[in-house]
Amino acid sequence: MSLGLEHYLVLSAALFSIGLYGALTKRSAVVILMSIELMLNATNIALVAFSRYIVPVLLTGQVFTIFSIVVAAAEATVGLAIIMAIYRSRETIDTTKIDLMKW
Amino acid sequence: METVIPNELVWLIFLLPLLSFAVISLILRPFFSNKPRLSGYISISAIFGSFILSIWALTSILSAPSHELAIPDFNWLVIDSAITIHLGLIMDSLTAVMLIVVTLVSLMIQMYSQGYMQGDPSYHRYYAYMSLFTASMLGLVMVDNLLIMFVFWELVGLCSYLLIGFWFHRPAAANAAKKAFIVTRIGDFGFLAAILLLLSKTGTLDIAQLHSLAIAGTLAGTVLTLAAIGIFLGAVGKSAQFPLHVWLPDAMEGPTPVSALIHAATMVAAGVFLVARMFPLFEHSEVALLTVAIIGGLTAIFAATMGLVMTDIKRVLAYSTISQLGYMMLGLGVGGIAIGIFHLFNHAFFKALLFLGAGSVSHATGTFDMRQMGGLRKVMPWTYATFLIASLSIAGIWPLAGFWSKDEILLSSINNQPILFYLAMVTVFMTAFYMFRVVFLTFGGQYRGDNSGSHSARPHESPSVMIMPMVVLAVLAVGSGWLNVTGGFSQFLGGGETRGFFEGLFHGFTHTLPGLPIPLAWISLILAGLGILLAYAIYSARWLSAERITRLFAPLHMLFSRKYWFDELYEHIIARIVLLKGLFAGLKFFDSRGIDGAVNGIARTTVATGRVIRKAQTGQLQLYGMFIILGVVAIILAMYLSG
Amino acid sequence: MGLEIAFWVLAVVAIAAALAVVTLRNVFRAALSLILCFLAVAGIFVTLSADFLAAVQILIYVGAIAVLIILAIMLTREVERGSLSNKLVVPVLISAILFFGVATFAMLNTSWPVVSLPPAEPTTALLASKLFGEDGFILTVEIAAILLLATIIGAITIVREK
Amino acid sequence: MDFNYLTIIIFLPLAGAAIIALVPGLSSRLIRYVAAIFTLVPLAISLGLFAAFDRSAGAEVFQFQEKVSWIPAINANYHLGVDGLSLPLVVLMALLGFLAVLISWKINLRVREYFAWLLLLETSILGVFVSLDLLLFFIFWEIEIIPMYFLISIWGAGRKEYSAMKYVLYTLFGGALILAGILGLYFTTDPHSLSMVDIAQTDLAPLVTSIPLAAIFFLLLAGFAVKLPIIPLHTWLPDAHTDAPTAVSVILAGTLIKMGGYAIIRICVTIFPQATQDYAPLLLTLAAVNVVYGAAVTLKQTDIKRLIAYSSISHMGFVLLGIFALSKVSLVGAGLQMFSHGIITGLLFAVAGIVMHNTKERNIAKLGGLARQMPAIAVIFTIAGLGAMGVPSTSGFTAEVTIFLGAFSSNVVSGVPIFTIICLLGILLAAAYILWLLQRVFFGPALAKFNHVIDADRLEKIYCAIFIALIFLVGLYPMILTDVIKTGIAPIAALFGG
Amino acid sequence: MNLELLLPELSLLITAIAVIMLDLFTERKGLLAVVSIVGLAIAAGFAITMWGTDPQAIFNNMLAVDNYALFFKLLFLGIAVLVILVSVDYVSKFVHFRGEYHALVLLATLGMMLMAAATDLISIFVALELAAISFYVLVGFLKDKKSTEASLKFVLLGGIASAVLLFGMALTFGFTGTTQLPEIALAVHEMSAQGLLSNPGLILGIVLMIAGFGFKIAAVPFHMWAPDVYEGAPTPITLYLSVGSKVAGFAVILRVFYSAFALPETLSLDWGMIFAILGAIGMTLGNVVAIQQANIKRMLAYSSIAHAGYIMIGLAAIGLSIGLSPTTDTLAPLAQSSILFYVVAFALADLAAFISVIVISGKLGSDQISDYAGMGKQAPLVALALTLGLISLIGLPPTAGFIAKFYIFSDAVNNGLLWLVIIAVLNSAISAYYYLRVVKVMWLNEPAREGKVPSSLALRLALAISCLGILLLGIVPTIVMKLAEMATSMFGF
Repeated sequence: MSLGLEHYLVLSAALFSIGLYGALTKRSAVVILMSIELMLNATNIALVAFSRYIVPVLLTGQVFTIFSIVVAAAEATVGLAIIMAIYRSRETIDTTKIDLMKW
Repeated sequence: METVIPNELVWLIFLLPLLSFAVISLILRPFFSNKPRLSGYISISAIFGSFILSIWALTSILSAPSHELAIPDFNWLVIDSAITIHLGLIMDSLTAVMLIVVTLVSLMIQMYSQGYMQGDPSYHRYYAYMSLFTASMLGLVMVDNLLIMFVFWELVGLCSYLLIGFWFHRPAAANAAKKAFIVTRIGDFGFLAAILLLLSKTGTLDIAQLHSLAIAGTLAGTVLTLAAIGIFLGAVGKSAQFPLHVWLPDAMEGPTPVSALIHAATMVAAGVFLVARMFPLFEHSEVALLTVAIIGGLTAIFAATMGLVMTDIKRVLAYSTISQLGYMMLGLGVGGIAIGIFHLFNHAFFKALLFLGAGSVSHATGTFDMRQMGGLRKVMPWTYATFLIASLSIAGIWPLAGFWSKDEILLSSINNQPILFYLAMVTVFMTAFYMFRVVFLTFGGQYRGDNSGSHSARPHESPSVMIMPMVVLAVLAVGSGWLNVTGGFSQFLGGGETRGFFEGLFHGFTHTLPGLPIPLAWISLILAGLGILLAYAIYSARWLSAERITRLFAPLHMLFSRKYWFDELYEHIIARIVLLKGLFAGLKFFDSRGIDGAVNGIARTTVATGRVIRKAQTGQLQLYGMFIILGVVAIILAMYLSG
Repeated sequence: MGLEIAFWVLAVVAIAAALAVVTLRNVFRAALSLILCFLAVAGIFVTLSADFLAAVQILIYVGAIAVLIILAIMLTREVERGSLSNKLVVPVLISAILFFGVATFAMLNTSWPVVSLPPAEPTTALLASKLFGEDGFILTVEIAAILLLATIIGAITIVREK
Repeated sequence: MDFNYLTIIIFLPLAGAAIIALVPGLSSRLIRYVAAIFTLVPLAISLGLFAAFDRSAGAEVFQFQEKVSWIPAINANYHLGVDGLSLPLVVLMALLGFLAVLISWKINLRVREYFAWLLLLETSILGVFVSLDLLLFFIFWEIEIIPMYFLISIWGAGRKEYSAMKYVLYTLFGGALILAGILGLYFTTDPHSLSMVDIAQTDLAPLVTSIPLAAIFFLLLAGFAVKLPIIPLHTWLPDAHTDAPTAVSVILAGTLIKMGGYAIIRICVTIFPQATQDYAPLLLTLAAVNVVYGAAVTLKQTDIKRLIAYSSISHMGFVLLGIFALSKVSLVGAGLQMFSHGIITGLLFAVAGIVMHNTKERNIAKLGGLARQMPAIAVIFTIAGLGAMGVPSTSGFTAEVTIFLGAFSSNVVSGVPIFTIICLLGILLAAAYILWLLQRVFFGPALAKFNHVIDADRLEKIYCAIFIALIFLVGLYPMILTDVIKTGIAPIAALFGG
Repeated sequence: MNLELLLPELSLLITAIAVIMLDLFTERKGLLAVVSIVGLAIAAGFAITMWGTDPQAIFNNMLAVDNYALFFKLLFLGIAVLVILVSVDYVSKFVHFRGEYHALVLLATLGMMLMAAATDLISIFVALELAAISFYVLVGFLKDKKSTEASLKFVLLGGIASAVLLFGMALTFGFTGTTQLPEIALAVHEMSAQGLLSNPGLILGIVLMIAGFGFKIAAVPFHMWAPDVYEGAPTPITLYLSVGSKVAGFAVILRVFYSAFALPETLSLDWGMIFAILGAIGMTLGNVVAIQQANIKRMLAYSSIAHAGYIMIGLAAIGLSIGLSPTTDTLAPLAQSSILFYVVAFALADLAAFISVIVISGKLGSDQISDYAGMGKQAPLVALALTLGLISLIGLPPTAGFIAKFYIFSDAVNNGLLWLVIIAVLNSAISAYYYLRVVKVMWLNEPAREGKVPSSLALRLALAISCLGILLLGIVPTIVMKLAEMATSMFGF
């Protein structure tokens, strides 16, 4: 089986799932943010792969990816800023302890 | 009075007392409360007017062809072609007789009440109710439509309720009133059911039309029987027949004139009247007619047994009334309208008189307990004399009124229902016994009452305003029976043959019926005489000790004096235990715990569900994230599982 | 063939690095693994003939995002505390595996409309015209710019003291 | 047509409510007078309409119609009109609205709000009776919830908040089903219509979509059954009645629950004759259960208002019997019974309210002998009680007997005589509980603790007299109503060959 | 370039920048609100002039200018005006960042407006993120514990949701080879011959997009962020999230699913059923849990989850209506305007409720329902407004909420969703329980403290507008219905 779209897709799914796992299990807000970046990266792989195999000359997927990267950067920035703010008010960024509001 | 009574005046017979009721309750009571006498005068004048008009109506009917006047009617409830209920009057011989009875007795009793009720704080109310009752009773006997009759039927019941409970502050009176209403309503249930049945099968409730349908045979079979029995059930309730007799003795809690009018002479007789009114229906249903006769005959003896042992004078009279009503039913069942109604007619006078006498006695002694009386013959001669006449009359002593009608009933029953005849004969004996037990206990011997009691005055004769009506009634108790000596009364009511006055006077003593050794009149007279004699022996001459006899027949005495435990059965076992504490309490429990419990349970479950679900919202953001993914996976899986 | 080898190597590196990100207890090392993963992904982009994207990936992810993250780690003293897991490890693991299974199943069982055209190369000029050309994504670029504006305003607002 | 009488009748109370609520600085006294005036005028107009109503055989069924396009997108119209069925109920509501103001005269707590809500309540109930558009009907049906909630929960007694909420939730659940039913009905018609008049004249059977007609019928019926109430959907009623302020109890018993009966006739029976006929035995069974079960439970009540409330359930069973016996006479009887029960039970609640207000006692076991201390009240209560137990010459008798006569003779539904006979038991039991109540409360020896209790005052006597006069008017001359009601019933009965 | 068609957006952008600039130069911070409102009004003015013109696609089919988009744009602009009005008191408590606050509100509005107009997955994604980023910051604006916690939860979960959405978009793109909605529709339609369900990739993509968008609209089970974030956020922002962000989410969903995934009809049936079930679960869960809430903002959060469920009935009805009666050649014009009407009605009711909460809580310093005792006495008009808002949320006449429910339920019944409607109507009955509890506390309980509740002119104005709107829509709904119908019938792409 030669290298094809499916390989990339499965890779993408695997990375996505790993990121997901990280995002949902790690206590540190920063690590969660890192995991989310992983997920976005995984998606980017899928987008580029589709771009390569399905619309090889149009590059739509690559354009999409560029925007995705921009968004990822923006989210990371805002996310980290918020983490800073929360650290300032609570001295911790352990998400399991950030549960003032519940029920 | 040659001219026929005008229609408007016929209506007036019924409207006069009604008007009196309205005037008393709407004008006199609110605005003239310090002049109670006025209401008595108004009421009496009204009933007097009705009485005069009734006589005019009677003479008109006597001279009318087929003894009937046609009165145009009004629409009461008309719904297109689906239903038409007219408010109209039927003016025939039966009505005429009843009118006379009602107006006359009512007149007498209302006059008597002026004395009896003197000084009662609710004098206005008393006369208002009396007028309303008289109006309703007159309406009952006059209307030509079964449904409207039911209206008045209920109204007299209502008045009965109000008057029994007249002294509502006494729990016993309030209880008795309620009991009377509810028990008679059980009977009314049958009456109403019969009305529904008749309307649905015939489309009419007009009495004359129903008669002709029954006579023509259009209305027949099961429907007819069921309808007749339903109607009779109404009569059973109203006339206190077995097994719905229990309310009447308790009804004696009302003022005595009320007992005389409503619970002796008129309202309780309405049941008999009803059967008579609807007689063609009964006539064409053997089962129904037999039922009437059997229930009547049984009630007659059954009630008499209880009358034997009562110590309260009014209760004796109450059982006597039940017993006599049973006679009337028996008369209707075995002999027809004329015989039953004739006894009703006579009974109204002598029984009213008996009650008035009892009232007079209690007026003097302040009690109805015969053990507290005695020796009143000397201080109350008028009362004694009239009471004695009435007692002789009810005992069936020739030639007083009671003799005639009772003999006719016996005569008819021997032909049709021999068993009932023998029961009736026993009843004759008992009647004479318990009536004279009352006479001897009350008027004979020495006064046993307590002079120092609340009723401080010594026993004294009642005022003339009370005595006069009693005298009038006494005359009637003697003479009312003579109306049919010639058979004229029966003829008027559409039955029987006529004979000469003197022939009629001794007819019963000269004709021996097949199966009997001697003429019937002798037998009944002898039995009555024996009864009187026994009473004399025990209660006056004291040849026999009452106590010893009581001991001798202890179980029977117990049975009678506890009224066969019917009150206990109805009130305690059925009403209180089975229904109120059992079934109804069960239903209430089901309602509050079952249905409402389910409702609250659902509400609580919803709230509890919320309480559980919100626990998922732990505040842990990663859990929230997990639900996003699980949601996705679940949707995909669900889609694939459902295809 | 070289492409395949490159893919496999890069894929393994990417997955390993990703696993390291989510398993390492040392946050700082996890961040370094993340950079490694980003680099591997950049390599993957190269295998997909997306050279410009690979550059962007390195510039933005490694150059900007990762640096920011490391900065945040320093500032929040996360290194001392280490990267611990919460109580949801098992259910999340199951969920992730389920998701991976579902996604893989879906991807492998779909007939993607693959065309066997050679990819356009080099992509830089093409992308430029795509992004900024008359019939391209110029509007979206503008929106992205506004997005960044909002990000800057927001980040400043949030980070500065009250 | 030249004058929008019905609109004025409905919205005058609303205007009164707005004035009371929004004009600042009104004194309590003035508020009462405003409320009285804004209910008296609709009463006068409604009586005028009653007099002017064309009763002749060939007359239009719906009269005084008003129709304005309202939401064209869904073909909803502002469509009002009254027929013989609704007109008496409109009069009744207008009357009770006015009397409720009089009954509430002594309310001193938050007077402004109280009368505003009371008037709003009147508007909504009147609206239900005159709406000929399903959406409009439903809107009025639902609006009533809010004032009821406030009236019970603020001015009530006992567990008033629980009762108010229970009332609201029950009504909303009922309303929910009605809404679903109305929608189902709306989409069954083609072109889609919300007009009760048009839909009633359409044969729906050929138009059936995926929703069977019987399902729509039951959705609507279940919703209306909550209001009537039909057992087992009744448990809100005793609680609401028990804890509501007197005037609200009067309106609740008088007209609010009639909305259920009215709607069943107007919508369920008229629009779904086939389903009605098919399921009539079921409904008749429920009617019998309502009557007997309701009366049986009534007998065990110890709270004076709760007892009357349960008696209402029993009496509504008669309405149900009258409706689903499906004969013309029984339907007319049902209409009559709704009116009659309104005035009788209205009066019962009004007097019970006075008793409770004056004695500060509502437990029947603790009351007694009051006939001495409050003779006028005793007389009034007795008369109302007589009406409730169906004593002739009161409207209660006339109405019930009409239902019985009609139901027993109905040839539309088989087996109906049996149900009728069972329902007759209700009258018997009614006598038992009413007499028991009278005896326990008014008769027997006078109790010293009530020696200072005052009798009804002049105002109370006046409004009670109005009730009593009506009870006897309808009882003695029922045709004053039946002549009107039958014009409304005739086309409905015709659906069943009557 | 059709820049004139972007005038509303451009004027909003310019206003946002102007506000920040102004903030640097003026000490009269009150001006910021005025400028913002003027900017919004200008944008609205431009939008109104475009109403009714033929739909156009601009910027290489990135955006549509059609009545549908304009309808939502105007709605967002209107809501934004009210949000800024009600923020006046709130913002005055900040020392810094007032300009940023207003700018971010405006940018969020811009993002939502673009969401409503976007017709390309890429522009949708970017616009959505623009709104999202603005909201992340706004939620954390107070910088206290609750606010930052809310913000953190929002940003992290929002990130996950974005990734999920992006993954779904990627799969859709992969399956169709395009990101433009009309072309996706064509591709999907063409490929339907091969059996759509045998291609789980697309299905997964759609489901992931549902999840991503579902996060925005707080659809169960993607809703769990909502209560926490609503509670922690500054109340005007909570309000904006509830009535703005959510509505924008619906605007996108409606456009995406209607223009891209309508045919083949089995597909419509599928997503119709998904929305039906999610809606049923959502409304039930939202209502049942709302009963338990003691904090009014949290309660309103659950209430808005429930309302998302009701709105999804409309989506389900659309899916089923296409699925049950497909038109073969062209898509039938979107018949259902009920969703649009519903979101307007919901927005008005929620506005009234939240604005009242802002007023009352501003005085009390507490969001606990029990502290609302006696508000009927202390602030009768505000309490009345809150009551009206809650009644409208219950869906009782004569309020907008009633007509909206009637309208949306009628669509559902028309498409065989009677069961769903029955669940929904029963749910609205349940909801009465907790809404009325607030009413009860306000009107029945005695106040704990004495004193009047002050409210600024701006708040009163905002409150009056929303209350009037509720009644207007409840009694004469025709105007808005007409607009909604125009919006859906002029549905461009």
